[in-house]
Amino acid sequence: KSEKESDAIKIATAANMQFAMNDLIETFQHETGIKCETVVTSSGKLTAQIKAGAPFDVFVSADLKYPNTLFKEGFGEEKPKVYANGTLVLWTTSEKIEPSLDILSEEKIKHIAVANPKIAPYGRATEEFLKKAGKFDDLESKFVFGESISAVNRYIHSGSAEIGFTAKSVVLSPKMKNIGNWIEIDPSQYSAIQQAALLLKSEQPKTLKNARKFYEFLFSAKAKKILEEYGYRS
Amino acid sequence: MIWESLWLTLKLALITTLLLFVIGTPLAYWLSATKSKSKPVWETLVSMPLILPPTVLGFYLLIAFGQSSFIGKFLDDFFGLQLVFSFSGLVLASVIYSLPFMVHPIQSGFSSLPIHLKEAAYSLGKSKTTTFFKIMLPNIKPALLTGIVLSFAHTIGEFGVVLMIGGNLPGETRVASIAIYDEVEALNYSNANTLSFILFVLSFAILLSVYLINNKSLNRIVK
Amino acid sequence: MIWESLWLTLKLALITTLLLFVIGTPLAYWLSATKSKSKPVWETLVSMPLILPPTVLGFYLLIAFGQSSFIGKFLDDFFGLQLVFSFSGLVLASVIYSLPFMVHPIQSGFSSLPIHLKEAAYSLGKSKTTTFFKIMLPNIKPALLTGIVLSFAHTIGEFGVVLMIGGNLPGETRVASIAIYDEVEALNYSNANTLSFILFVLSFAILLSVYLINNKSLNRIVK
Amino acid sequence: MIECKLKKELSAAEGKMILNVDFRLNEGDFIVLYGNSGAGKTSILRMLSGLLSPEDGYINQDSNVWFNAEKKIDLPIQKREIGLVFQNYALFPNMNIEENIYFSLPQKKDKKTAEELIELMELGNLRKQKIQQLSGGQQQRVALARALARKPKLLLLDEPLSALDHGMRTRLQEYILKLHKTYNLTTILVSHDPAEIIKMADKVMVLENGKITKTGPPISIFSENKLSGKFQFTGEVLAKIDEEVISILHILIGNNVIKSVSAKDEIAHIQKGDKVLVASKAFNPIVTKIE
Amino acid sequence: MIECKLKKELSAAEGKMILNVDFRLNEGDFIVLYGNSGAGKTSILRMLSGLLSPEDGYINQDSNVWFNAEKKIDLPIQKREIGLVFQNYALFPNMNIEENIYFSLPQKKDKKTAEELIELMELGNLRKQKIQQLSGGQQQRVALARALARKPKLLLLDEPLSALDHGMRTRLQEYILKLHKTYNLTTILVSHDPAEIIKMADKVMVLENGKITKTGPPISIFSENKLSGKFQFTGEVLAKIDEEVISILHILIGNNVIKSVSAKDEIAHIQKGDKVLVASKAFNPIVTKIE
Ligand SMILES: Nc1ncnc2c1ncn2[C@@H]1O[C@H](COP(=O)(O)OP(=O)(O)OP(=O)(O)O)[C@@H](O)[C@H]1O
Ligand SMILES: Nc1ncnc2c1ncn2[C@@H]1O[C@H](COP(=O)(O)OP(=O)(O)OP(=O)(O)O)[C@@H](O)[C@H]1O
Ligand code: MOO
Ligand SMILES: [Mg+2]
Ligand SMILES: [Mg+2]
Repeated sequence: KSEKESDAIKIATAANMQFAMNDLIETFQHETGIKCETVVTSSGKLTAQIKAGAPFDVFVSADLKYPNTLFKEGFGEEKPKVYANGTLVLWTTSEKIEPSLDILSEEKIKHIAVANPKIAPYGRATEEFLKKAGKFDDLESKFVFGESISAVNRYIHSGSAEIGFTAKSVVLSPKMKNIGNWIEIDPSQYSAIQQAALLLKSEQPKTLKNARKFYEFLFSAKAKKILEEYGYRS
Repeated sequence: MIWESLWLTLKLALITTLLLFVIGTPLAYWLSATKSKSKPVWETLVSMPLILPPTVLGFYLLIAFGQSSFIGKFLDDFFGLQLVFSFSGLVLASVIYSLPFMVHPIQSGFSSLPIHLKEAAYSLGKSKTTTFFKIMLPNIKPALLTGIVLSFAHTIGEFGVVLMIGGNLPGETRVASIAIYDEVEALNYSNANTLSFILFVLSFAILLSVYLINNKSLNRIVK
Repeated sequence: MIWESLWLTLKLALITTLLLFVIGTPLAYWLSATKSKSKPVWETLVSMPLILPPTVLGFYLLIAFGQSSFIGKFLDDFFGLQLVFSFSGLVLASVIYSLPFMVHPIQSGFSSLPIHLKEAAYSLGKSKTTTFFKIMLPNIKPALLTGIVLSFAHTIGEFGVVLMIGGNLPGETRVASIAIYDEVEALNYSNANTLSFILFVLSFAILLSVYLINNKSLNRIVK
Repeated sequence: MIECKLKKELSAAEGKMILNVDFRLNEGDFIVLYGNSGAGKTSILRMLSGLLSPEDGYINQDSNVWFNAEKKIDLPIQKREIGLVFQNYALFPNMNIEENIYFSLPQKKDKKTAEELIELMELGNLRKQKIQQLSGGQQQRVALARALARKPKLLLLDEPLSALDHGMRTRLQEYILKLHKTYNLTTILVSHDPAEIIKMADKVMVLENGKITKTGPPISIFSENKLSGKFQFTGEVLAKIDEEVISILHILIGNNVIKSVSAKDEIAHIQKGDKVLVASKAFNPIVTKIE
Repeated sequence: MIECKLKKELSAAEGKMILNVDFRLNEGDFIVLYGNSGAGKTSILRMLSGLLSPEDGYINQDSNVWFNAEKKIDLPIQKREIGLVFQNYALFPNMNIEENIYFSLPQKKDKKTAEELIELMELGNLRKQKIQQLSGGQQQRVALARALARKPKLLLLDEPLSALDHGMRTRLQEYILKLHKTYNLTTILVSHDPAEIIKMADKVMVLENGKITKTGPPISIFSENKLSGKFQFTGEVLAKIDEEVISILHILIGNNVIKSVSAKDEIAHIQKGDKVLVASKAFNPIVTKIE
């Protein structure tokens, strides 16, 4: 292993955060000169891997539950903290579809991509929202489930599903900014998607020091601003 | 729910294996017999699904057969066939994905059959078809079994492709491997364990009976 | 970065295939020759990695060899061996995972060898080992090739297990299939396309040359 | 009638060998191909049956073209209506004896022929036995029965009786001859056994190094100087027993051993193992029918 | 010295057959196993070599136990120092001729033996040829060379010359005999050819249905009533040519054809194809050495 690699801190990143994370890291590196690497996948898998001793230094989750579990089992330096609240959007890449709650019931919508409520916080929020709106039972047969927010994006982006619920950070990301149409779901209609981060234990003091710097940076004003640009609310 | 996903897995594996057997055996035979210069190219093509990571394969299938693609639209408009988020899509994907597992062993079985068997059947005036079914196939039973077991098992263990194009629909595309994955992700390890255990025991039982039967029939032949 | 992951994939596939060849061939031979009653059980066990969905397998490997497990701790403390999130772990997992792909075809190759070849070699006073290397192996070349190609290709396409126990570490466990998956997840389709394309072309070239060489050498034998 | 001209390069003990033959078979002919090991006998049968393509030449059966190098015609073996006994038997290991023979029947209802053959080859009790468990001679009989079961027009027999004991061999020779005559077959037999050849063939073609060097009725081929007016045999001395003035020679002629008494001096130069000519000027044999 | 008692149930043409034999071989013996197809000859060789386990009995070689059913001893074939020519040759298809023979050498430096055998079997120019491209007789010669190359103590030959022409056969018979004597081998030969047996064997064991029914020197086995004082042959009528008062019979005896002239009436009952006894009361042959 080269010096450089072992120096870098490894940030386990929930899929919905990957776009914002690029900007966060860039700013952080610019400020401190500390190298960062990300490992992106669903929060659930990251949790399982951390439990098995994965060499990650900071865990940026999509919810509060996973970091809490890990902390209880002694993987964290301190109690996890919420760094942002996620925002749910309804997104389509088809020019012919104007996203709205009503259009979901129409016949031209055959599939609605939803994150799996069992494992993804955005899925839970979607379910809650649709139930409140009294549409859940009607639409249930149209759901297709993605195991993470990425899978949902894939379904929507490829047009396999005409429309779907995803994170606002996705539609605001540089790559997706001008693709398709989206509307934001009223945050009052679902309980907050509290996204928390956990500073993980490490045997090397230097790494831990750097990781803590990043962890603290995540709650800084600068970070907040970036997060807001990606549609996260504080 | 557990049983639903298991049943789905089994159904998928059975249908896929059956289709593959029908497609793969003649293909394997052709590959073993052809003297065409292009043979290595065909052999390589048959092997490609192996090399492509399942998610990659799944991703391109998603793009190729999605509603926004030409093929996807065409199939839907003219045949009412939807290949993403549907069981038939999984079957198609699994057939592509497991093709080499059926073709390879059977081809190697055909290749190692002594040529004089074929010659003898021809000399008795038997057509190529008769010779194929009555002489060639029965004499490569171990290879056929290998092909069937590999394809069947591989389809049961199929995951990446299904993850990509399945959409995790209960009763339609939520096969056992996906259901287990869900439980693991949700940190419901005990559910995952139960399901894995059932899948394991079931598969073990199926395979064991295949091997037991096979062993007996081989014993009868070779003594 | 692209080249790093490709090189890693290739390295993994080569090492795994080599190990599997060394382990799988004697195992296959034993399975083909044994008259033990327990043979079907062993055959089933060898097939199990096939049936277990890769993520399930990966998950249990993760649990078994993770830092919090007894085995994982033991290996780390006494041998400094870390099997999760390390290249050696990927090798181990791939060996387990691809075992049936090596064993099955080779076993079926051995089974269809006429018994008198072995008898003739024994009658010339040759030991079992000599007979194995000089007579048995050279006469099942198509089956060996199938085993090698299937294992190699399957390791290249390996995804589920690596995803679970690899941890996606650049230069260590981020093989091509994972790298492509990453790009797809990040919606960087053009990167994913490039990488897939390179992987495709590379694999195609490797397989094609294997088949070309093999075709030539077989031609020399059978004419 | 079959007319053919076949040319193909083979590798032989003396390096490259050009197989180059040219012959004609009339319907009902019983021809024997005779020649050294490696002379090309099997290769000729393979070409006639369509298993091996000549490099040059043609095979015409009456007005049908089976093979023609120039016109690039090569009729598949199935259409040539032949019966072929392979030198290595080539039985189907997935079938038992009975199934091997039944498989060969052109029509399923032809079971009578099959049954007759099984009886004749003395395979009745073994009919359900797997091929792998048969003795060499049993395999050879199954191969023969299989080839005969479809009553081919052209019968090609590659040493079909070499692994059989004398009694079985004689019985099958007779059966083959009977079939040959009853169905007016055209038969080509490869055999190394002059007695068999003389008994069965109308015509012998002697093959040497890929060329036909002699053709003719078997008696003239094998008897040349033996068929002279006087009676003479070639034989081999098995033992020589010296007594006081005389010596007794045990001489093997065919399967018969004769004793010959001579003056000791006269045959002092003859030893055990020598090849000898046994002749008699005045020989008037008594011929009696056996049985 | 090898002593053995072998028992095993086999399936045979008459249903189940118990192979049950009991014999002894002395060092230097040349024994022939003779018997009908399916009598159990190959099975005996397979048991002696260790390829087939008897159900009961024993095989003792001098003080070594090769097999003992009671004591559950079964010495592996490799340790029995045998040479075996299989009825189906069993050559290694992955090797050419030369490699097949070299493979059999106990020591690599023994190339001289191998070269001598290749020369003798007239395989010199074919040495690099693949097994699949050999004629039947060539394969048989390679199998024989391979078995001889390791100079075994016990040589088991299962119809090793059946596919060979007369000349080659005679040459190899002599070579086998020479080897047998030079190295003081113990040899068991399976053969269907009485002439071959009489020429080669010290002792014949006649096998019928799995039992040894006769044992003795070949001459006494094959000549019984033939070795009487008077001269007589069995033969077969190949042709009968009727002239005005006389008929001329062409009679095949061994490979020789004789003509016999008789009064027409006297032999009116003899037809073509009949087996006949040819005898002469006063026969005083002239024996001349050939060459
Ligand atoms: N593995 C076996 N199990 C049962 N029966 C067998 C087995 N192998 C051979 N036989 C039977 O045993 C009998 C003797 O066979 P064997 O091969 O010893 O005959 P053989 O004397 O060598 O005949 P041939 O001259 O035709 O080669 C045959 O009837 C054969 O069908
Ligand atoms: N496919 C082939 N390619 C090249 N040479 C071959 C091929 N098959 C056979 N030969 C050679 O051709 C020659 C004739 O073979 P063939 O089998 O016709 O001989 P045969 O007369 O039947 O001999 P036998 O009596 O020993 O069976 C042999 O020297 C053999 O090595
Ligand atoms: O953990 Mo996620 O960001 O819902 O895939
Ligand atoms: Mg031949
Ligand atoms: Mg035999």
